[in-house]
Amino acid sequence: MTYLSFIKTEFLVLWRRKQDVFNALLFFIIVVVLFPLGVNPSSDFLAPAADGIIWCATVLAILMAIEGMFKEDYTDGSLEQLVISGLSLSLLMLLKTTAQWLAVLLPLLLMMPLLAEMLYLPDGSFWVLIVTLVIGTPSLFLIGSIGAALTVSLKQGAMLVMLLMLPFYLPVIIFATSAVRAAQLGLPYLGLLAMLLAVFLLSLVIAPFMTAIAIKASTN
Amino acid sequence: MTYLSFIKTEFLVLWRRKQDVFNALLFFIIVVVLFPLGVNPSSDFLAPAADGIIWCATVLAILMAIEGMFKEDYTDGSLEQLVISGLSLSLLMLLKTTAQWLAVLLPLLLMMPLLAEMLYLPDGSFWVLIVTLVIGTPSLFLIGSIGAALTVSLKQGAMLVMLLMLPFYLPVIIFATSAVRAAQLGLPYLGLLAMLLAVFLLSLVIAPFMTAIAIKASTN
Amino acid sequence: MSWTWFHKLGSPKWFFHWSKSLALPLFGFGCICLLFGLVWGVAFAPEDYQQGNSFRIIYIHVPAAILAQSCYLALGLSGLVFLVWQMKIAPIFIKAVAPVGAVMALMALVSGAIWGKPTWGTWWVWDARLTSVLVLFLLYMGIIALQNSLNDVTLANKAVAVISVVGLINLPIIKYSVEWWNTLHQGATFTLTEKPAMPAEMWVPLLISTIGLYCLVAGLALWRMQTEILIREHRSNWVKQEVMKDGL
Amino acid sequence: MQSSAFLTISDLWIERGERDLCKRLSFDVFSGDVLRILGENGAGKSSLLKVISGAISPLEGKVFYGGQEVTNDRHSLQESILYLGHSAGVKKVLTVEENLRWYCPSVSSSELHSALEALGLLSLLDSSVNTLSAGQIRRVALSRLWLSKQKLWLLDEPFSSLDAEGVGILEKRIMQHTASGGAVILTTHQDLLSLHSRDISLSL
Amino acid sequence: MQSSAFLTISDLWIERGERDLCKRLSFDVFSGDVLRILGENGAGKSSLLKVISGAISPLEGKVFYGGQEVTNDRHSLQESILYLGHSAGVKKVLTVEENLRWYCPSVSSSELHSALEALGLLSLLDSSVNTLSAGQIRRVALSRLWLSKQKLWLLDEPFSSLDAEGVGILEKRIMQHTASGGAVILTTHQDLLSLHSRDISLSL
Amino acid sequence: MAFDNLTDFFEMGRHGVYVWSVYGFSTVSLALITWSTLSKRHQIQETLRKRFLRDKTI
Ligand code: HEM
Ligand SMILES: Nc1ncnc2c1ncn2[C@@H]1O[C@H](COP(=O)(O)OP(=O)(O)OP(=O)(O)O)[C@@H](O)[C@H]1O
Ligand SMILES: Nc1ncnc2c1ncn2[C@@H]1O[C@H](COP(=O)(O)OP(=O)(O)OP(=O)(O)O)[C@@H](O)[C@H]1O
Ligand SMILES: [Mg+2]
Ligand SMILES: [Mg+2]
Repeated sequence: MTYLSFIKTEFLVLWRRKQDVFNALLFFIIVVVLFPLGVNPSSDFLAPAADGIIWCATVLAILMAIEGMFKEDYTDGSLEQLVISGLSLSLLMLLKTTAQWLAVLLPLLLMMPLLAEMLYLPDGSFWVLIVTLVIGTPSLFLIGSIGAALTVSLKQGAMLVMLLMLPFYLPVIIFATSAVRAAQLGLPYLGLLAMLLAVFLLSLVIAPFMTAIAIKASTN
Repeated sequence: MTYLSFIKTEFLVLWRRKQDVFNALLFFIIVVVLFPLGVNPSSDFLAPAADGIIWCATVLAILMAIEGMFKEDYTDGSLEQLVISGLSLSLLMLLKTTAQWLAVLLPLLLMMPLLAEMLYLPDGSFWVLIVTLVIGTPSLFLIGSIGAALTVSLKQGAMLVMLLMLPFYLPVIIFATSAVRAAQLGLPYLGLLAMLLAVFLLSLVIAPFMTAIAIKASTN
Repeated sequence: MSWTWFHKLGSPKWFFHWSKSLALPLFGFGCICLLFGLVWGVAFAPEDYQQGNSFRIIYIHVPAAILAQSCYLALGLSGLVFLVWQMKIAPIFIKAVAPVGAVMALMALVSGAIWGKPTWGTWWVWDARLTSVLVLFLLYMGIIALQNSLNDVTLANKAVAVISVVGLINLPIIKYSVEWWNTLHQGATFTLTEKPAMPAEMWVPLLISTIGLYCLVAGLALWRMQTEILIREHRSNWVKQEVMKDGL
Repeated sequence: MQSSAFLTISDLWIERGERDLCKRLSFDVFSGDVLRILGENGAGKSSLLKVISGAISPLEGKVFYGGQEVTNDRHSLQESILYLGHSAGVKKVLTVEENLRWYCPSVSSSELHSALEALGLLSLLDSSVNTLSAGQIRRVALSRLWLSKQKLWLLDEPFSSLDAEGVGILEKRIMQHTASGGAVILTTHQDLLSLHSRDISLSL
Repeated sequence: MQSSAFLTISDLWIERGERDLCKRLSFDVFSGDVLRILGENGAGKSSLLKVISGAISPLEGKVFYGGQEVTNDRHSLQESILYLGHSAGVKKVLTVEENLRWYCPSVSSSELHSALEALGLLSLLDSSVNTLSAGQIRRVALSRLWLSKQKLWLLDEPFSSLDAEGVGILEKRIMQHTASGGAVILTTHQDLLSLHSRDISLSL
Repeated sequence: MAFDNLTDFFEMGRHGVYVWSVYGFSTVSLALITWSTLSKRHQIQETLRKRFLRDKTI
């Protein structure tokens, strides 16, 4: 196994399981559709809430997508093979997370114009929303991968993991929606974007190592 | 295997996997907490939206809980054993769904007063909300079990199932939230509750058979 | 009453021969009716006093919406027939008709959305009827995808039948959503009990184009079923004779 | 007792994913029989067992049980069948005892103990199946053979990951079962040591 | 060649879930060795292989490889190890070829074909692993033995669910490997037919 | 005819874009589904015929 063959296979598996990715996206759409229907379909309600709804739906979809990230590798024994492959486990994990991120985020971004239209998102803030998604979601994936790795090892402790992950997700959500709202009000929002970037870099440095440790602990 | 031992074991597995149930509940709480944070924490915004948010969160939590309902049984071969057990598969499925429902709904109801308070749900409508939950969610579980049974065979088709299930969830959500809102406005809401009950009875009659057929078709 | 026709209908071979010479006439008649109705509607029917000429979209919108629902009804019923009587023709019907129904639903959605812009001022509103047609479209897509992703024929037959049957419940929702939920969308034009409120010059072409679309879809469905029967029965002798004889 | 067939397979034709596995396969199973299905990897042994148990349906052919055709309605057959497939049907989150109580709720605890004792699992009674070794999990699945009353056993590679002692125990149990009028259909790639069997070969 | 041990295990003590599996286990592996680990179900054979491969860590004891201690840093060891566990590490959604390309990205397609030919899998090259029989899946996992260059093989019950022909093929391959200076540690409950092995017994 | 001249007919009092795009879209979708139906049918018959002919010659 090499890093290259690993990442190739990751994409291949994602391609074969493209329904799983669609699954996450569909989940996203379901959340977005549920809220107007369940709460209030009028544009007075939806327009100011649109960015929040989109971000919440994104977080939920990512939680869904990430939760089972290592499950199958665990049951079919390939996780074990990764651990003893002699390659750097942290790097493998980083590659895997990146692949997942690309697979989920790109189609999500493609759907954004349509959903923004359906939720009556105010015109000016569309691009800011896209930017927050692009720099905000990698952190969610990186942090989430730690949780997913722990889930695999704890076997029954998925709850704990989500509980542990949520506090780390909150700042991302708050910075992101504040940035969009600042843009809507014409206030400066670059500072908030910088914060998002900082969270991203921090998790980029820490998360792969933590994930590798959790994975190693889980394969015995 | 008898019906009794089956249901006992179901509860036992649920008990062992209690974290999975907590997981669904936690997911519920996450959704409920995310919205005030991501969208708008003021009571002006939350009070009229509270019932809708709670119902949407419930639907999502149930989708989460139900999706993997048969997965493990399928991989460890016990689903096969159920099919050839000579017992009525529809009845077994009904029992299983009931067990799942109890496990998820009871704790959810317990948390309701707290959440209603957090979301500033108007006082008068609390009990109506509870009633809609009690007669609305069984339908969600029953219908969902059909989808879950179909997913099992597809392996990669979880998306499809959600796609297929959503249409059936929408009326339940709409009747339920309309009932709560009617109660808030002092309008008659018994008709809407009767509709919910009708949906429940209909799915009670149809769903177990459909689930059994789907399971049988998928275990070859 | 004799039930032999019912059992015969269940046999793909019988069905193939029975329907062979039916498809083209149906399709042709449908095309002519539809064309007639549409030309009448778009060029000769009087202008609506409220909506002006955008009202002419109705001659596509309503037939498509009706067909989208009828196709689904047929799907659900044949799913039921398959689950109860194991009739072999039923899953063939479902497989053949689902894509046609999806096209109809898409036509209804697109024409409705385009119509919405001049009359309601927006492409999309969260209206129950609109949403439920969207959902109907998704349901069709789901059935098609389910069909395609299962390579095991027996499993695919059952799974698709189950979903079609369960999906029947969506139809009353579309039908009554207009009454249940406050909505921008219009109620029914054609009912069995009352005369339409529109003037006859408006609704007669509508009726004609609806009938036309029905026949057109029926023709398409027969063709598609015949193809599917050929694929499924390709091992049997009669298919061999059929294919060699026609030399198509 | 040995006289008339209680399970008859006639003209079976199994197809999996476009491939014909067996065409026109017919055989009888008598009480007291140990029927061994032989064949290379992928010959269709597991598929055949699944067809008999009713988990998958054949393309053509009939199955008779006790003189009646059960091809479409397997109820009466399934009540007297015990099927153990490649995956053992053991739930990983439960303990050994809980797993057995699931399948055999009515056995007394002394019966349970003696079955587990026979298989050397007694000390693991309360261990979660998660923490068992491959052979121990197989033994847990097999202990149903000691606890149930079904007449016809369908065993798909029951000896895999068992140690020599385990194989001996299982063969003895199979012998007991056939001696008391039961029948066993099994697949295996190993040679049977103490058992005498009738063989059916599937070929690719 | 047969002279100095290239893997040395000294004083190993493995504990799993409160139970001591082996205490003070020491042995050497020489090139050309076939080392068979014997023991009842649950004796700790699989655990031992996992410890050597580095998937789990021992409570005490040391592992030397090529004269260096690698107990804590397994990198150099892992590069020359090929480990096949109970679960085969084969991805079900991929086809046979894709699975092999994952582990051995650099093999030429003629090598790949000859390996698959040896195992009788050539016609299944493009089948998804989902649709294979138990023995065929095992063969897919084993084909890595034909394609990789690692010196030390750790095989956990490699013969399970293989038919007689498959067992023969695998034994021949193991012989080739040891003849060319490799070493094999394996666990099995079956007797080896054509292979000569050195045995180590674990007891409960 | 409800229109005085062809320009009116195509413009439909500012609603021409909407009406004609709906008619265009529908025509295209109906044509596509018809085409795919017929071509699939033709293709299946051809492949089957070829296969039977080949079987006969062998
Ligand atoms: C995406 C948007 C729309 C969708 C999905 C939609 C869907 C439907 C459906 C399902 C029907 C029922 C057909 C039947 O069963 O009789 C219908 C009928 C009708 N729609 Fe729409 N519609 C949409 C937009 C519009 C708009 C914008 C208008 C015009 C203001 C409109 C006017 C009508 C009329 C007049 C009928 C005939 C009522 C009847 O005869 O039943 N629709 N539409
Ligand atoms: N994850 C685990 N947690 C706790 N104990 C375990 C775990 N896995 C195995 N054990 C225990 O360790 C012991 C040895 O298991 P191991 O899998 O090494 O046995 P084995 O010799 O390979 O047996 P078999 O021949 O059945 O494969 C068993 O008694 C088992 O109960
Ligand atoms: N789900 C499936 N879909 C399609 N084909 C399948 C499926 N399962 C098995 N097959 C094919 O059917 C054939 C027989 O499989 P089966 O599992 O019955 O073999 P077997 O005789 O039990 O082999 P083994 O000795 O390896 O267990 C194989 O060639 C396999 O490729
Ligand atoms: Mg098999
Ligand atoms: Mg082992």
